[in-house]
Amino acid sequence: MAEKAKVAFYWCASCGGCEEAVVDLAEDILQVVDKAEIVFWPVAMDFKREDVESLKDEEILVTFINGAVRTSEQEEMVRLLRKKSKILIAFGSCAYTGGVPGLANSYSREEILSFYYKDGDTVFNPDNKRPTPHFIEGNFAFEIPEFYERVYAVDQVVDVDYYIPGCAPTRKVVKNSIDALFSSQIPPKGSVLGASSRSLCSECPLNETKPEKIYLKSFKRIDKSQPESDKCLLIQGYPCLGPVTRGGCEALCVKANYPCTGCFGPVDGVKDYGAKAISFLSSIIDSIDEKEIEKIIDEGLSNPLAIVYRYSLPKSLIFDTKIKKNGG
Amino acid sequence: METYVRTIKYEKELDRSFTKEILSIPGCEGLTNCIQCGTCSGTCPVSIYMDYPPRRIIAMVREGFKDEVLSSKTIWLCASCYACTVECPQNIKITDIMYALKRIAMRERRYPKGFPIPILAKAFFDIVSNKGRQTESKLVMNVWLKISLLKILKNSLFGLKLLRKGKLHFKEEKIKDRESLKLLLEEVKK
Amino acid sequence: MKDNKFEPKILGIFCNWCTYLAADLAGVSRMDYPSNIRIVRTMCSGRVDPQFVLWGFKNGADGILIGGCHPGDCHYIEGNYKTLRRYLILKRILREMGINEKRLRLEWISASEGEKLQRVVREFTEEIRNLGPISEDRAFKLQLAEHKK
Amino acid sequence: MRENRKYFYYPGCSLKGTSLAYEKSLLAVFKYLGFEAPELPDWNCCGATSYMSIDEMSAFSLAVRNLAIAEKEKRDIVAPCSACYMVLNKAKKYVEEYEGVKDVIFKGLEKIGLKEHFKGDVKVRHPLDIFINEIGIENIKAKIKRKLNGVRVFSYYGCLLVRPFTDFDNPRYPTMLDNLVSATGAETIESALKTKCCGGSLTGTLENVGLRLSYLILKEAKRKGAHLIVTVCPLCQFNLEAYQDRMEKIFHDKLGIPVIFFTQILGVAFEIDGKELGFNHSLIYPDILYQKALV
Amino acid sequence: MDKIKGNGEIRVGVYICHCGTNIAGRVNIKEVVEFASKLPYVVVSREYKYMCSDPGQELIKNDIKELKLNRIVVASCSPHLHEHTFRKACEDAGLNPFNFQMANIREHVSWVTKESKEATEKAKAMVRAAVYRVVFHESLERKSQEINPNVLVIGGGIAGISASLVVADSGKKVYLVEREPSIGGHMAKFDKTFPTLDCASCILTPKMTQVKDHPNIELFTYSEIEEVDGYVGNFKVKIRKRARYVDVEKCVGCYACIEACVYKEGKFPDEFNEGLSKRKPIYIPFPQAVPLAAVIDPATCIQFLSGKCKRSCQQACERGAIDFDMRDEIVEVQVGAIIVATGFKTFDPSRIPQYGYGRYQNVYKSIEIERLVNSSGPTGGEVILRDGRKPQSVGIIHCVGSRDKNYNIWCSRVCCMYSLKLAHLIKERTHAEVYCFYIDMRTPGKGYEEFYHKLMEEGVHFIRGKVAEVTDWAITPEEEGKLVIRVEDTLIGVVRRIPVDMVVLAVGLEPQPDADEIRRLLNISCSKEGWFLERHPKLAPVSTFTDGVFIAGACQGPKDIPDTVAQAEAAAAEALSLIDRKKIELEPNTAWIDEEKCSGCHICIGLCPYSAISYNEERKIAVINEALCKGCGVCVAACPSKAAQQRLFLDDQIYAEIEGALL
Repeated sequence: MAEKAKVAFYWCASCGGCEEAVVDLAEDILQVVDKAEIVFWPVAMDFKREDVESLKDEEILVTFINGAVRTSEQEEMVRLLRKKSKILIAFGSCAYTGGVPGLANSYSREEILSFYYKDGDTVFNPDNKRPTPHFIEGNFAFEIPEFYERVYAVDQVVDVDYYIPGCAPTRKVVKNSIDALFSSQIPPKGSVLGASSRSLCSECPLNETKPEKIYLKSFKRIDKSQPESDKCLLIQGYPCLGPVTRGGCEALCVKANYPCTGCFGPVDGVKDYGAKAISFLSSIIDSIDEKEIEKIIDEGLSNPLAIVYRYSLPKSLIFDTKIKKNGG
Repeated sequence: METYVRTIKYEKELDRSFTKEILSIPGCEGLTNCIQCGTCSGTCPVSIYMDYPPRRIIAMVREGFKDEVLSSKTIWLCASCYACTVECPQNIKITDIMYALKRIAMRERRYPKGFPIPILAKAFFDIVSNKGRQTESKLVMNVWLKISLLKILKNSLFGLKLLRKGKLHFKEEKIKDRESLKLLLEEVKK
Repeated sequence: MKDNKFEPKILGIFCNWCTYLAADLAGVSRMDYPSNIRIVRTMCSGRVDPQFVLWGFKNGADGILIGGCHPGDCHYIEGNYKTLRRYLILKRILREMGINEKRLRLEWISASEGEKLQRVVREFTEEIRNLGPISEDRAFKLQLAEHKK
Repeated sequence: MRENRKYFYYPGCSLKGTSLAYEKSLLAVFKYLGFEAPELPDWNCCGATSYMSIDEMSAFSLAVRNLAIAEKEKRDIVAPCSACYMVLNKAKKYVEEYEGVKDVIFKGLEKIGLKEHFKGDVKVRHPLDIFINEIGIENIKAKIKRKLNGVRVFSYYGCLLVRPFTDFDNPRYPTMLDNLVSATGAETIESALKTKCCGGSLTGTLENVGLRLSYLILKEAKRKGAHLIVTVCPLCQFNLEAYQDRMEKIFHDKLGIPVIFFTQILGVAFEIDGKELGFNHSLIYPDILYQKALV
Repeated sequence: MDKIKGNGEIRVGVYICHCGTNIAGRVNIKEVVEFASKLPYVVVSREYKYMCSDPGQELIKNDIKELKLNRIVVASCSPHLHEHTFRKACEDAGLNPFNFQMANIREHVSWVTKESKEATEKAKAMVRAAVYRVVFHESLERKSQEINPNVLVIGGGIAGISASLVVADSGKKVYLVEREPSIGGHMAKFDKTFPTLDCASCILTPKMTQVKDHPNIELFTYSEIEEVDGYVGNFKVKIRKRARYVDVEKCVGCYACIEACVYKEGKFPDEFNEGLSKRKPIYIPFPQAVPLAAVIDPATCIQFLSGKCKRSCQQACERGAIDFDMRDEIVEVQVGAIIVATGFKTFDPSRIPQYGYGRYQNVYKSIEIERLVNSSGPTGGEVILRDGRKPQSVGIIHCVGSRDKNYNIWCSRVCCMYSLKLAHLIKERTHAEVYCFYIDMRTPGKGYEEFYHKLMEEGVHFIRGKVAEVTDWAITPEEEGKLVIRVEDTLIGVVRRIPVDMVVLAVGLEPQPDADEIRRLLNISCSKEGWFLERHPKLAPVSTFTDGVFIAGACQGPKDIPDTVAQAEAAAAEALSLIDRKKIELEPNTAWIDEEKCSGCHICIGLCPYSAISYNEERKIAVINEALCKGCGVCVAACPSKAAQQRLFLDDQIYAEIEGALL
């Protein structure tokens, strides 16, 4: 039997949910494990950076990276793993499209830091200290990674072979992806693994409940009202992003009576998820009066950015640029 | 043996810069649109006393007939009733153009000698510039003095009549804050 | 171009039936306006996908002018109302992204309004010129920011 | 935003001079109708027409000083003298319309600390406008005590009230004054001359020109059988009344037509005392208004 | 620029047009050609004096054959002008016409840019945009559509009548809709026509009768257009036939009902006679009316006002044509083309108070005089004042409401000539002194100037000057009781006062007050003055920007009868040539749904203004009926999963164009 394929996992700016997702694979993982040898997985096993550096280039078969890139350390690690891996996979929304951390791109670094170290209500920082890369306390010198001006999706830092969407990717999606990878004919580079090619409505049980034509006089907020459970959330007025979001999750949220927030990102061909989302949402507003339209938006879609770019701001056309070596 | 006046106009006698100057003055920009329809002259209550009707003045200004325009009585006869301005089919502010011409004529001292209107204007100007308000009795006196003592005598009865009816009085009108008025006028003169 | 004043790039996305024709009319009537604007034609302003706008900014437009038929006059009955709705949200999105929303403008200009087209293009170009290059807006600063080690 | 604006009364030089009657009657009528308009503090000459023929900018600045003072108090201006009314409005309009004018004038205002008070928000209005559009014909009718039936009035507008900046009446064929006068029960006469120029300042300078203009109007009034002429402008009133005997000599025509201010005829209809209405200043007394027959 | 999907090797040819000096005068052509030659996929880049000329097109055709070009870009004028020309050229050379893109560097560049340098830069950008775009173009099939052979003509004046007859004579069905109770329009009111002075009704009446008798013309009088639906070749039109309370089929115009009316005398202003005479509540507009049928005006008829009339008219009608219960009815017709001939309205001179219209009874509108001099008019052709006097002196004032920024800025084009005509007729009938007050005498037309000379010989006084005022203000004894015209005689340079008995105001022409409603119904455009906008002022004078809708006569701008008829027949010809194509090829810019992508989310369905999109239950996706799709692209912009796409306006094409324009 040939030597096992080497596999690595790494996390950048993420909540850890994606790591959980990997663990959740349970027996599925075993089947991976006996196919493969895990050479790097900081969250679960004790490896050091040196272990990776010691590997030959492209020695790792697959590396799964979750989380977005915001610090110099994350950038270094991602570049390093890229070098050592044959296949690099952006795992989960953050790695794929920037994810929730990516929303930070609607603030400058300075705004963020001064809020967390100065202006925030709960901040106590009398001598106004800020973390800096070379940080000296008494006669100790600390090296902490640099906090970049913005958040990057992994493919804005290094070349990515495949994407696995989801916050976090569901067990089914991960399984499909892995099957796809080890299947006879490997999918074309850059493709999104394990998910559907259509948007969520195609697999949503509530799609049936839609009327022929959809118009909305107002938008509801899920945190302010309770949707009926057996009726399409969009037609109830909740900005459900199912229509613009890649399917594959089997409408988990909707089944839980919660509108889709778009973690699977856009379907192929859509350049900017958020722009598409507002395009379809605004199109079905049922008013031709400017004032009234303004009102509908202000009441139901205030801070639209957070609604439509919840997982993909760094991949929005405006922000979709490759990182310069070592940050911006 | 009568003499014949040559009226031919040579291009070199025209002053195009004059036209440009007028065009640059607020209110005079419409000048070039004139279609010579004569509405201005027709509506003007005093055009019948003018040496050139307003229509011709416009035409002459447009073509740079500076001397004719500035020495014409027309501009002084304009009582600025704005009838022409309202009726002009090209919305040319003819009254404003007349004002502009008056000012230039004053500047260049081109108005007819002893012609009372510029004198009135001048007198009016001086009093207001100093006092901020007009005192009609004083104004009338100053003007008549400048024109001719005879006029004063001729009008003395008239004056008395007005005095008797309290239409004239010699109490001088003036504003309190003459300082700031002075400042204001100096500033805008710059 | 003129001295070394900042000359913005303006993208015009005009509907085929009103604003594009207004631009033709302005041409026929020789009404000059700043050459900064580059006009792209769609059949209806309702074809304008918000993605086009972001794509325009990404590709260096400092300002984008969408032109459609007057309300009620749309050649396709009500395409321009959809444009209006998208535009109104899009402006909010731009604001939150850190792009000056003034850089996007929607105007109703009918086929006969050559003067209006001239006026609007002049105004808009001047306005954007005063706003300065879009690279100065926060959204673009973020990605241009240099990180010194 | 402009609801229930307050007003300043801007007399202008004439109402302090030849036209005291106008001031008296106007204020009397305002008082009777309960319309408040204190005199504009330290007002100055509007920069009248002859001033404009020397130095336009100075003229504008004079006018705008008044406007600024009023705007400072958030009040509009009531200007009874047609010339003032026109000049003040013109200055306001030109400051709005012409950058060049604006810059100079604002420099001036800055010097005297009025710049920040002047946004061009102030309105300049004529009492006639106030009566018609603020107080309202109906309310005035209601307050009339003495009907002037049988009095034939030639309501004469002159030039500058209706031209060129008026927005409350048709500059080519105004009717507001006629409406107001007929409210008193008097009968008004239709005439093409109601907006013809009275000769203005020409009467004082080029008598033969000015007087003829005035004469034609008086002649037409007589021809149409008017008992008296009602005017809205000090200069018109003066030209038409003061020179009548002189005209009679020049044109060999019997005139003697009373020429009064519209505020005076209103006053009579309100039965305000003749003295308060300044009839003591009249050169030709309008007896007709007090004939028993009327009552 | 994005990589493009594999539709073979791309070979682009770019052609820059000088358009004489129109473009070359401002744009540095050499530079642009040079620039274009370096753009991706460009195989050849050429310039030519006039690309639209045959040699210009040959250039393209040859290159397509010789150099195997499969994409063409022409940078010249607006696509609205010549897109079809160049597509045709491509087609002739065997290249699918939709592999073509046009860059508008005339209307949008050379004509609107002062600086040559700026113009050149902008031209480059536009060319680059076109090249980037064309790369993504693909071959398309034109869809064709049956054309309904019927024609709708709106307006029954001389324009509508002429157009209808031309179309009907060619064997096509015409629906002629007129708002008034009779066709004939303004021309029916005239007595003579300039400059030939032939009698208007003598030449018009026969045409009106032809219309009535024509087997192919269906006449709707007293009717208005309610709704227009559909598009070129297939319009559905709803016509409201207003109740005239007299059955046109039964009525023979015997006047019996009118004589029988309880009103013994006419009591209400007669519209046709401009109020110079009175009519009864039931009336026939004029003796030559078509249809020759009575009409009841409910606003004045006692039966309608009180319901208590003894209806003597009804009893008097042997044929029982009168029906008080008649209601408006809506008729729907289908047509392939529409000719708009809604005409004009005359300027209302009471807007110019100083001319005294409405104040002085002897001040008339020209159109009133037309009735006065008309032998069938209220005075049997006698020119008399309202008090019955014959005028000794008449002043005709030109340009009333025209050439005046306070009213209408345009020249109404017919006033000078009809004033001359009226001057002649008045002089002929009254031997009065006639004065014409004009600003400029405009007589551009066959025999017009000659007519002017004739009038001068007849001794009409021509005074050049715009009249300042018309008053009853008498200064001298001989002015007493007259109307005094005050004007500067600008040729002499003095102001004159001219007392006359009668003043005629030569009122100008204005757009119909409801032109804007028609415009919306047909979705065509108006100039800012309110005249209907032609597709091109010179090259497409009767077409509009809406295919299948044509304009004729004064609704497009002031016009005299000869021009109107010429234009009407041109419009008819356009309509016929359209119809005779039997089929029209539609621009293939329709939208379609990519079934692989559509998730059946329903978003697009409600957005289509033509209900072209529906939901397919078993396949669970949206489907577009491309026959109904007009290609606005609203659904494409809204589709959240890029399933809806539009031909000729693919996302990738637009992205590329934007990129090219901005780069």
